[in-house]
Amino acid sequence: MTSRVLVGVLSLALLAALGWAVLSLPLRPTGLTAASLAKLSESGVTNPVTAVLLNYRGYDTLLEVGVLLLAIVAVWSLRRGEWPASHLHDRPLVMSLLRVVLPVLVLAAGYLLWIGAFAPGGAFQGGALLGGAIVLVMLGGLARRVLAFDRLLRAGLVLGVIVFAAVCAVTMLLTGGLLQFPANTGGTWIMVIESAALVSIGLTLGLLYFGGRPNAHHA
Amino acid sequence: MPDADYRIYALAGVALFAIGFYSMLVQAHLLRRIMALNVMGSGVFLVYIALGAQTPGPIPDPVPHAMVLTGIVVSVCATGLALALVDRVQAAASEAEPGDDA
Amino acid sequence: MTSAWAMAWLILSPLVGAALAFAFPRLGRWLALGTAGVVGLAVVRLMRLVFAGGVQTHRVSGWGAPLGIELRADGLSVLMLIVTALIGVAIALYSQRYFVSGHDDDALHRERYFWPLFLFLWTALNALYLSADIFNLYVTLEMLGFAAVTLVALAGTRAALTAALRYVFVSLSASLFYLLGVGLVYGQCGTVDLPSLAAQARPGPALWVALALMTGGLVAKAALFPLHGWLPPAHANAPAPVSALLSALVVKAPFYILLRLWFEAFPALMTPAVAQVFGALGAAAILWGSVHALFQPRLKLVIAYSTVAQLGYLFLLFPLAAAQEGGFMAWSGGLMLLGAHACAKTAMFLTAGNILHAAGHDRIEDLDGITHILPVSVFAFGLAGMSLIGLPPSSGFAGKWLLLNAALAQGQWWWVAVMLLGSLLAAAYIVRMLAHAFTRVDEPKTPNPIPPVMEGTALALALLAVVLGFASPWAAELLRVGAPVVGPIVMGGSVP
Amino acid sequence: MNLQSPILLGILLSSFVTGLVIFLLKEESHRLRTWLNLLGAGVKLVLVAVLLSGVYRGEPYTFAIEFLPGIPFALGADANSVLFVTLSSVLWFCTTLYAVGYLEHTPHRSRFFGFFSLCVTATTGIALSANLVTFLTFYELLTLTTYPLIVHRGTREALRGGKIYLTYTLIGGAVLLLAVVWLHGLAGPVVFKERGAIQALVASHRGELQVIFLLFILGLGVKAALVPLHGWLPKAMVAPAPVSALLHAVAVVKAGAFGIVRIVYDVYGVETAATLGVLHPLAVAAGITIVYGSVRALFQDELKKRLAYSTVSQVSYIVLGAAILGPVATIGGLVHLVHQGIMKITLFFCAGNYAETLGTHRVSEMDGVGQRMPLTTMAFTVAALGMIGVPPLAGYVSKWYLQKGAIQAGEEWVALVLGASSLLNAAYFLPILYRAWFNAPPEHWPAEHRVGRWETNWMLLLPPLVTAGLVIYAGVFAESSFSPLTWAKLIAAREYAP
Repeated sequence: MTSRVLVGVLSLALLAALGWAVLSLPLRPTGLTAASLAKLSESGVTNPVTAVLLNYRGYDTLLEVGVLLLAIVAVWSLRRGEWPASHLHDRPLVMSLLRVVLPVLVLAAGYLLWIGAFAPGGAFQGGALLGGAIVLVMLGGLARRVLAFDRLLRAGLVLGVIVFAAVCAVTMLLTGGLLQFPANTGGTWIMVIESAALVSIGLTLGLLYFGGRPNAHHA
Repeated sequence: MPDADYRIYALAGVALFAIGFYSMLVQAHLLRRIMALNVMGSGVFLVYIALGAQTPGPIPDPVPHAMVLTGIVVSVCATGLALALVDRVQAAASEAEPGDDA
Repeated sequence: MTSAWAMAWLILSPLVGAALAFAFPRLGRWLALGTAGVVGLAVVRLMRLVFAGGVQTHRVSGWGAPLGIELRADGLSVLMLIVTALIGVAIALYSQRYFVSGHDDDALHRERYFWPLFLFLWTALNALYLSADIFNLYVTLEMLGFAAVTLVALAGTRAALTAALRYVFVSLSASLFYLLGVGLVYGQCGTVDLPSLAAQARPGPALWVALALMTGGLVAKAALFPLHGWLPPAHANAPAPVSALLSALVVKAPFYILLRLWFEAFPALMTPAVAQVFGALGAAAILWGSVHALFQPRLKLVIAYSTVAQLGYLFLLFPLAAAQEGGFMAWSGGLMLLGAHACAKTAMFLTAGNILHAAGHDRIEDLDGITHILPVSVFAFGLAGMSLIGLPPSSGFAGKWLLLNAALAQGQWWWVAVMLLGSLLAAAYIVRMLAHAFTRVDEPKTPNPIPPVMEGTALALALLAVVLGFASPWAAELLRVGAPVVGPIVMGGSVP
Repeated sequence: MNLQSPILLGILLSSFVTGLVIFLLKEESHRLRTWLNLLGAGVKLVLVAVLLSGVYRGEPYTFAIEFLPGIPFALGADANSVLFVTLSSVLWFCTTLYAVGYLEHTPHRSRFFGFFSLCVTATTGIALSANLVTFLTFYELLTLTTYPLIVHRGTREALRGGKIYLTYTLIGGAVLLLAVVWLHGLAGPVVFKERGAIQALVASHRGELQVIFLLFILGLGVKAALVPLHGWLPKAMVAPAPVSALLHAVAVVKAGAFGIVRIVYDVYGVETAATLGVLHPLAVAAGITIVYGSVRALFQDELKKRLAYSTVSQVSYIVLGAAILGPVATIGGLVHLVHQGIMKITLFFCAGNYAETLGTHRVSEMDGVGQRMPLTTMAFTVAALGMIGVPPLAGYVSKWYLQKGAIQAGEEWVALVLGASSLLNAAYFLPILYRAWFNAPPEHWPAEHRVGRWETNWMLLLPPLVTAGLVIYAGVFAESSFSPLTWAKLIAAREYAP
């Protein structure tokens, strides 16, 4: 009990300090809005957030795609995924629902990917949808169908990192700079990266939900 | 919008952070502690968004937004990892973890 | 190879290696060896460039700070990269045999997942030491933390899993503290570029709190007393090569970021009081860790607590390098100590691994006569211990020599006392192990045969920990490149 | 790095490489190991002989590589180094031969002889160090390499002895390190230099220099077994006899004494030290140690213990010589560095022979050993009489010079100390000689086993006879052109301003 009180006091102190700090922040933060908008035309996309993500700070995103892959590696190394298999002929509704929803989700994911260049959206948003689609499939009891192709899954999971790295290498050969795209080709490269990332992100999120390595002989 | 605005969100953010921190320390149940971590994270993201909100022009500062996107992805991974680990630990421990109210 | 390419190789080759090692599990060990080779070459190249052309900067995507991210390699970065490469290569070799010792499914599983995780760890470290952007550092920190935690859990024992769980909560919440700090810094200064922060930074509530948050998080990750509680169980229960990675490299990364923050980004906030507090915590860590190491029943626990103590020495760098006179001596001394500890501690954990492998346990009381079974490993342990105690001519001695010189030059004699006491305590817990090793046993147990490479790597690193003492002038020259502190490297008036 | 420097390196490597190779040898390869040992010792002897003549002609020997920033790892050879290096390499040769015979058919000989060689490497390194940091390096290496020798038997008692030894020496080492660092802070890199290297600082840093000197003495006094820092020495007696010989005559104790000589003469400079007023306290400490050691020796029944306390007493003669201002006392101290070595090693060899051949460990068991082992006992007698200071043996020479030097320096009390010590020496050695020669031997010894044609294994017999011969030579031919005394005079001539 005393520990709770202690922690409470500690947290309040933390809160006080944080509040003090926040209130002392400048009213008009000298952010990077102006800079990022100024360079937007050169970035190859018109959506500033995407420009930051894939161009200005594209290097963050490279590592982030790595973190995603690492997460799935970690989870797979930690435990076997278990999933109660159910027989679909018990649940016709689910199947018909999936028939409708899955294509829509995939399509929407693709759309978000494409629109990301101009408006809010992008690989992560699209990937989230894709992941959602996979989750649905699993809820539908089709986990085994998804997890049957171990090789394919692994390939899809590493696709993002591999393509991203490849783009790094190629553009570096062209321009001599890491993630430095040749003039006016930014959009293309970004699209290549994002498409690959979309697949990996979608798979990763979906399989994180499954929460473990696919079990070869899993009931 | 009025000058003080964005700081209110920031204050809300740090409040979330402190709340999350508190329960991360006091909660015994591992699932709750993971949720507490997520609350802390959301607080941090809110602060970032708030910082992005206050700019001269009509368009918010995209840099913190992008950072938040990165942060969110990382925290999703963190949550997945933590959950898997917790489950593995509980599987290893024959008896249920203390405070387990399943 | 330009510095840009060298940096790219350093970051991309382990990353791609990790991805491929996951996609093609059978190739893991070979990919690790290949990566080790590439990284080694790239590090050497980068070192040459830094010696020749001073600090190397690369603007990723060609924007440059503050909008873009910059990679930066000065003497400190290169030193850290070299240490990482040395240990990385050693672990890549050692693990070739370590992880196939058992042939059951679990052993296979561990072997399959060790390689990608190990390569992710290496990616994170290389990226971390090259980054000059405090938000980018957050991403690398998380990658590092995930890999480290999972590697601990890889042991699969209940103890290891519990330790990993504790570790993951510390690591994740610490990261969030750091991230919030970064946010506040951005709000205050409008940039996250490390070198240009010093110019923007005006001491005020926001920065003080921001720095406090980041420091708190990093100190927890670096297991500085009193936030060291998670370290001993994690380091002691992980598989031997993982323990080595954690003790030698992982805990050094947050310490490195602390140096960058306090000495380069916000020197204005580095008041004597702050420096003394760091030093006091370091001193407490030295004494606390050493004393606990003395009473641990298991060898790996001894080594883990010794890590707690040795990390304390690193934090003595703050009060000693912050002072004007002899600042650079302390700076290079502390960082040499870091390298020395990395080699020595790796050698020790690998030795412990060999002992576990050969004897089936690491209970010190039952290690009587282990010299007859593993002479090479015990010899390696002794050499590593020599460097840990700080006996000449080891690299540990070189580091302590410079720290002691600086402390006496600045009249901060209390750190001198702590350092000498720490050395004696280190001697005590190392001799405790050696005494058992030398004890005569009438019927030596027949050990499990141990692959030569496992004893060889341990011995090689131990020898390195000793002979690197002779490299100290070279290290000082390297650290001089872009060092945030100034001053001579030799003390004392010359005598007629 | 000039042409002579390879010799310095060679002197170190001759035993270092030997040691490393021996580690790799199989336990069984007995003959090969023996030959390697003797070869290494032989090569070292030859090189040392070359060095000796070179230094006598005044040739410079230097070797340096980069070590710490601004401080090289430097070897050199001045008269002082040669005195010590000659002693240690000659005695090492004898001890190696002795150890081979002594350890026959015991386990872990590769380990033993490996560390044995490293131990001597460290000792010669101490002798040849050209600056303080190099000296410190070898000094600590000596500590480490002797530990495995002391605990070699692996018994509980041996391990306890080793633990005590390390506790003393490592703490001493830490104090020494502090002194070295501190002095470097004041003076910059300190290079050994005849008549001292820090005169320039006396005016400005008098107080600090005094404290540093005290720290030096405390640090080095542990190995030199100055009272009250001597506690480890009797405990370390659990080691095998050859190791005891090494500890007492060749390596450890000598390293401490030699270190004090270095500090007084080549770091501070004896005249400078005198002006700092640090010599007199040192002399007093030495005097106390001399008397205390002798008194304790009187009451030891275990032979090795008695010899150990005798060492405590005798080594302080060297310190005493260094602590008294004036060339004559200096000569006395330095020459005793050699004389104590050859006398004490003889005694330990003999003690080992008694223990090995007859199983007698205690003085009270030594009745009539002279009749059973005449040659050994003769050697023992020579050395013991030398210790007492009976002319014309080695010990007499040292004591005579110390006596004279003390009188010259106006320190009459030293004369009393020396007189008392000599009486005590007689009191604890003569009874042994009496028992050995004139008492009737028991009908059977505690644990007798015959080996070889002579009274014992020839490898055990030869070394003490040789060293006993040296004891006589060093006394009788003290004034000859090739004797420890002559060399000591040479050093003294260089250490005092003309």
